[in-house]
Amino acid sequence: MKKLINAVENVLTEQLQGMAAAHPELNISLDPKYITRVGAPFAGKVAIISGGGSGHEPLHGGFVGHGMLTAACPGEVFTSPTPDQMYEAAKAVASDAGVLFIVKNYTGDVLNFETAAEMVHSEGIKVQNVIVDDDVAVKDSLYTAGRRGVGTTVILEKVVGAAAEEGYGLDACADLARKVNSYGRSMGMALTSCIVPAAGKPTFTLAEDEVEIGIGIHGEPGQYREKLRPADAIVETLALEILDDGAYKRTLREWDRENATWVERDVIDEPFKAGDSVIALVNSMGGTPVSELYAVYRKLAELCEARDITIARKLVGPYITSLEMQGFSITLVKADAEILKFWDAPVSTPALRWGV
Amino acid sequence: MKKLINAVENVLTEQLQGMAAAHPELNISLDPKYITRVGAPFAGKVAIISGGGSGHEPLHGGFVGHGMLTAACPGEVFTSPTPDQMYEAAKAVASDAGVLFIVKNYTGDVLNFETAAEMVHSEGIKVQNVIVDDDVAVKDSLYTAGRRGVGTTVILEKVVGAAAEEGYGLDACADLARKVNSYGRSMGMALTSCIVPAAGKPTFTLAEDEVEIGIGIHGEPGQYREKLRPADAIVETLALEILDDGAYKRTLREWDRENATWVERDVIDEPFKAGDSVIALVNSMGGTPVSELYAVYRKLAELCEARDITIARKLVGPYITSLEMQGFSITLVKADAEILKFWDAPVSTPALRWGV
Amino acid sequence: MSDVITKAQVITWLENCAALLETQKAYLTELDAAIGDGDHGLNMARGFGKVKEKLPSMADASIGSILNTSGMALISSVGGASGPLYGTFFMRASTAVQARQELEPMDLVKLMEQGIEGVVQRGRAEVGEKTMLDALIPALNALKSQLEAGAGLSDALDACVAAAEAGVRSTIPLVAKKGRASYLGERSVGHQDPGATSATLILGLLRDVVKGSGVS
Amino acid sequence: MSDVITKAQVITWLENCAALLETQKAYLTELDAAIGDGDHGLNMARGFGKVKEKLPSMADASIGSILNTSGMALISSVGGASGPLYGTFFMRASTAVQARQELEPMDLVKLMEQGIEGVVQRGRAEVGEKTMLDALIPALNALKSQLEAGAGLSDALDACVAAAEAGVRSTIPLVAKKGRASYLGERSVGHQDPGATSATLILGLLRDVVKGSGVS
Ligand SMILES: Nc1ncnc2c1ncn2[C@@H]1O[C@H](COP(=O)(O)OP(=O)(O)O)[C@@H](O)[C@H]1O
Ligand SMILES: Nc1ncnc2c1ncn2[C@@H]1O[C@H](COP(=O)(O)OP(=O)(O)O)[C@@H](O)[C@H]1O
Ligand SMILES: [Mg+2]
Ligand SMILES: [Mg+2]
Ligand SMILES: [Mg+2]
Ligand SMILES: [Mg+2]
Repeated sequence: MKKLINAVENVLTEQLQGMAAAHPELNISLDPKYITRVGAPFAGKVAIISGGGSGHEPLHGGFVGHGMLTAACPGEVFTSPTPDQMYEAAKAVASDAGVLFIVKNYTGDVLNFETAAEMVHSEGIKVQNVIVDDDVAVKDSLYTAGRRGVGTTVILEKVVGAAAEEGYGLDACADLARKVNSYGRSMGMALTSCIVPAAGKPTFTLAEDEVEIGIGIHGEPGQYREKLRPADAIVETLALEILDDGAYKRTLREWDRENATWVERDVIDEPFKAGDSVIALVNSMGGTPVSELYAVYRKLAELCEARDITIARKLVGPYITSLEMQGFSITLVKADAEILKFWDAPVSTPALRWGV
Repeated sequence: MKKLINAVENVLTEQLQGMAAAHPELNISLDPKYITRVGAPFAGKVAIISGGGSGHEPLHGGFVGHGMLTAACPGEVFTSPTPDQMYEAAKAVASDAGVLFIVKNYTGDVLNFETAAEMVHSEGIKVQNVIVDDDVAVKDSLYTAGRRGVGTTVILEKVVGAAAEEGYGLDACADLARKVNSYGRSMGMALTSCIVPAAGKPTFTLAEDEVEIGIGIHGEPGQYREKLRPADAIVETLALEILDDGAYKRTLREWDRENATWVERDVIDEPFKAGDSVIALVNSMGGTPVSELYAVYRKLAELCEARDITIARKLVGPYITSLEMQGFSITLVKADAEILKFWDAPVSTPALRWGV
Repeated sequence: MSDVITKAQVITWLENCAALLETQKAYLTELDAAIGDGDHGLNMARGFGKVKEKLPSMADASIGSILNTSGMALISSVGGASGPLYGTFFMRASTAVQARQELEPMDLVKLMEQGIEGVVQRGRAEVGEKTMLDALIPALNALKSQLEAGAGLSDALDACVAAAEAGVRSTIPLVAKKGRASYLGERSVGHQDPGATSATLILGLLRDVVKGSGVS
Repeated sequence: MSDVITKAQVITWLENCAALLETQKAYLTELDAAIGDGDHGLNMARGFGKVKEKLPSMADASIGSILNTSGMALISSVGGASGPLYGTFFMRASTAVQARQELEPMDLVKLMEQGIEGVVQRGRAEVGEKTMLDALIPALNALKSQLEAGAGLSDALDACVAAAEAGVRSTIPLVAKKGRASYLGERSVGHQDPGATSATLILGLLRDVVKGSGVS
């Protein structure tokens, strides 16, 4: 294992220390681990908190700042954070306007955030959870834990963070988050595996001419393995899975603040259709350089155009990664006027910055 | 070779097509290859043009835009561009205020830009070249082609681009560029090699426990090879080479516009000293994720602090890369008030954006 | 042995859990690597390590309070899917026994019932989906029906553990429908569920302590 | 053979350069891989390929114009260090012969003198620094002194090429002080310079054409 690390046990702590040194505009707690904006809580503004396993940087810590997240909770590498992290982060940044938890749909993340929501609620803080489940590589939700939360998370955090900055209340933020999730679909592939520092060896192995299609973001096995094909062919496979995905129906569990209980909500994501505008994210899994992402973007733009889908905004780079894995993912989020307005709003975080 | 490419011959063209599709604010010519800002020439403003081999993305094309480069000329992968590229780019973007060529110190780049300067001059366009030579891994200039141009280029392009935007004339821009170069030092290392698409195999091979110290940005051999050590120890080696580097003296060749001839200029870079403020760049060679860069930043900040050197601004990420190579480089540029002012000025390019 | 479980036995049981999960770390992690992300052993060892750290300060506390503190320690240190599930199990179990200093056999049934109810509420899984419930629910059913049929605690616990062990084996041919393993679909068949395995190890240690064969 | 070089011979020479550099691509690239970046063969083949493309349209042009066009083609297609150097060589050489339709022996000397002067001005290298100049300068000196001593063009060109070949071999023990190879310092010793090698191949083809042994 060749990595820029010292002792394996300290990887996460030392990376957070480096982040703290580089970003005085962030407060970083090491025990429990959470990252907050200096100056929080902000009176009257909903605090947006996200979190998940580490190894996906810049997600989520790199998105803490003006116009995006108020706090992030990093778990161990590829392991969901624990409820005390969300609980302490929420206590540190919650205003009267309450706290929105953005949760990627993995059993571990979902359950730990649910536990945290109960704890935060019992402190008298208004709290709401929303789930991101956008990975079309997972086909059904009847026989699985449901679609994983991947690239749409980045776009959701930007859009909802801007809405909170502008003064949207907790319910409005949650509704907007639900909409962005419902409008978003993603799919990813790997050219190489990655090495979790604590494991010290690659999570899986691919032959020199093999790729893995339909991966998540934890080096977990994908849908299938195949021979390396030209970039255009791979992009077409992923993009068409997204563009042609039918209506996706499942039940999500959300916190009912009134009754302090969990309720189930049936949710249907409608397919993309001609005439839609989208925000596109062409994302590196960590080890793929931006030059190759542009080759991906080229084909994606062509495919969208052929279906009369307009890419209104785009982001090309490493935003939700799997350590040093080579590969990419595509995310498309249907964008209406409200979403575009908040996408364009100023943001100032370590990984995303414009307008300020 | 596992890359997201189609045919090897089309790699560069297709990546540029993708860039063009993603960035309507750029004009991209494919023959000869150059990237310009839409709207150029800008009356009264010096046009800043850089270029070099491809494979270092986002350098330089990703830095074309408001407040940074007016044009960039990408050569083949790791090969300097040819003079007709600079010549056409200059003709496309030059205003009456003239053109500044930013040239990294490699024989190929230097000679091709010199040829281009003569061609551009003979078109009646005011042109000046400035050299970036900041790689402390190259010790002398008497017995070599001199220090290579590496990370300082990124900071120089930002600072001088902002000055041009604010209306600095050609001589003032050139003077500022010379100052930034003189104030900047860099050094890099590789954990892995990279594969030039046309070659199809790694440029060099490192054992699973070996790293290469003092590399340039083309996968060329470095100063020496050694066993992998903890990140802190590697960072210390690189940072101390930079921080403790003595005065560096050499002769640079610059265009004399008055006499339409080349003149030699003796240049001395003074060492860093206690009390200095710096802009720090912790750069990924392409395949190293930002999380590991933060571990590097942590130690770098500690070493700077111990020497009473203040990191006034910083940039952490992939900015001047060698394809998918894993590794990092450190750049420190002494920052005075003028440099900081232009560093903080608004910039809007594919790879660097703030304030707009 | 008598037919009650003392507070000292509860404490010994939890200590033994920490010790055994440490030695079984690699085994559980290997099971998880096959159909999950290969951290279940690490997660459980870390969690019960934290539980063990809390025990010395619990000498004067009630059994309910010990279980509650253990659950909180698990929740705040395990992470992943199993952390909130095991944590919830212990915290809910604690509400069934509250301030008690020793447990009657039927208290154990109530404790497990409430704990399992918490796991079901949190994880929304049911028997047959290849999770820890495939061990826990048959174990509870066996314990309860033996006691109701008049068996002693010791025999009832033997039946309970035997049912858990059968439950673990029953997970092998199952297709996972919950947790990470569910993404594998048919490819999860042929592998034993790690969470069901750790649950069975924990129940086995309870039986051993109650029967006096557990290390103190 | 007569003692002049005709325009047709110049064109044949350039065509032959394109053909030979294509076949020697791998060899030159291999030399460059040892102490540079392994592209010299690719660069030269690409460059002279472009020169060849221009030749048909040059049938009615002067020798000076042919050389100038060739130099420009090299400059705009080779890149790297060798592009502007070879390009400058040809463009400067063209100014020595201008509108001529055939060359006297001493024209060839002037042509090489001016070309080499251009290379030196652009690249600021001198003999002994392990560059193309280590072939070009001895070659020029041999050509000139032979002609001045009264030798015929054919013999003088034989001496010229022999000197270039000796010059190439002389680069092997040298430490590179210019170009990419200079970063290797002592590690550049023991390797033959690719640029000196390509220069020698090109001079050899000129000799062959003049002596009538070159393919037309
Ligand atoms: N919804 C669920 N209900 C009950 N148990 C579950 C559920 N999801 C997962 N599990 C259990 O959790 C175990 C995995 O735990 P662990 O590996 O520690 O967490 P993670 O899957 O987050 O890495 C599985 O073997 C299974 O027994
Ligand atoms: N300053 C110089 N003067 C003369 N020749 C040079 C100089 N620098 C390099 N060369 C020649 O250029 C050759 C390398 O050319 P090439 O590989 O095509 O370009 P690059 O080094 O840019 O990849 C060297 O072998 C050497 O002969
Ligand atoms: Mg896990
Ligand atoms: Mg080259
Ligand atoms: Mg697991
Ligand atoms: Mg070369």
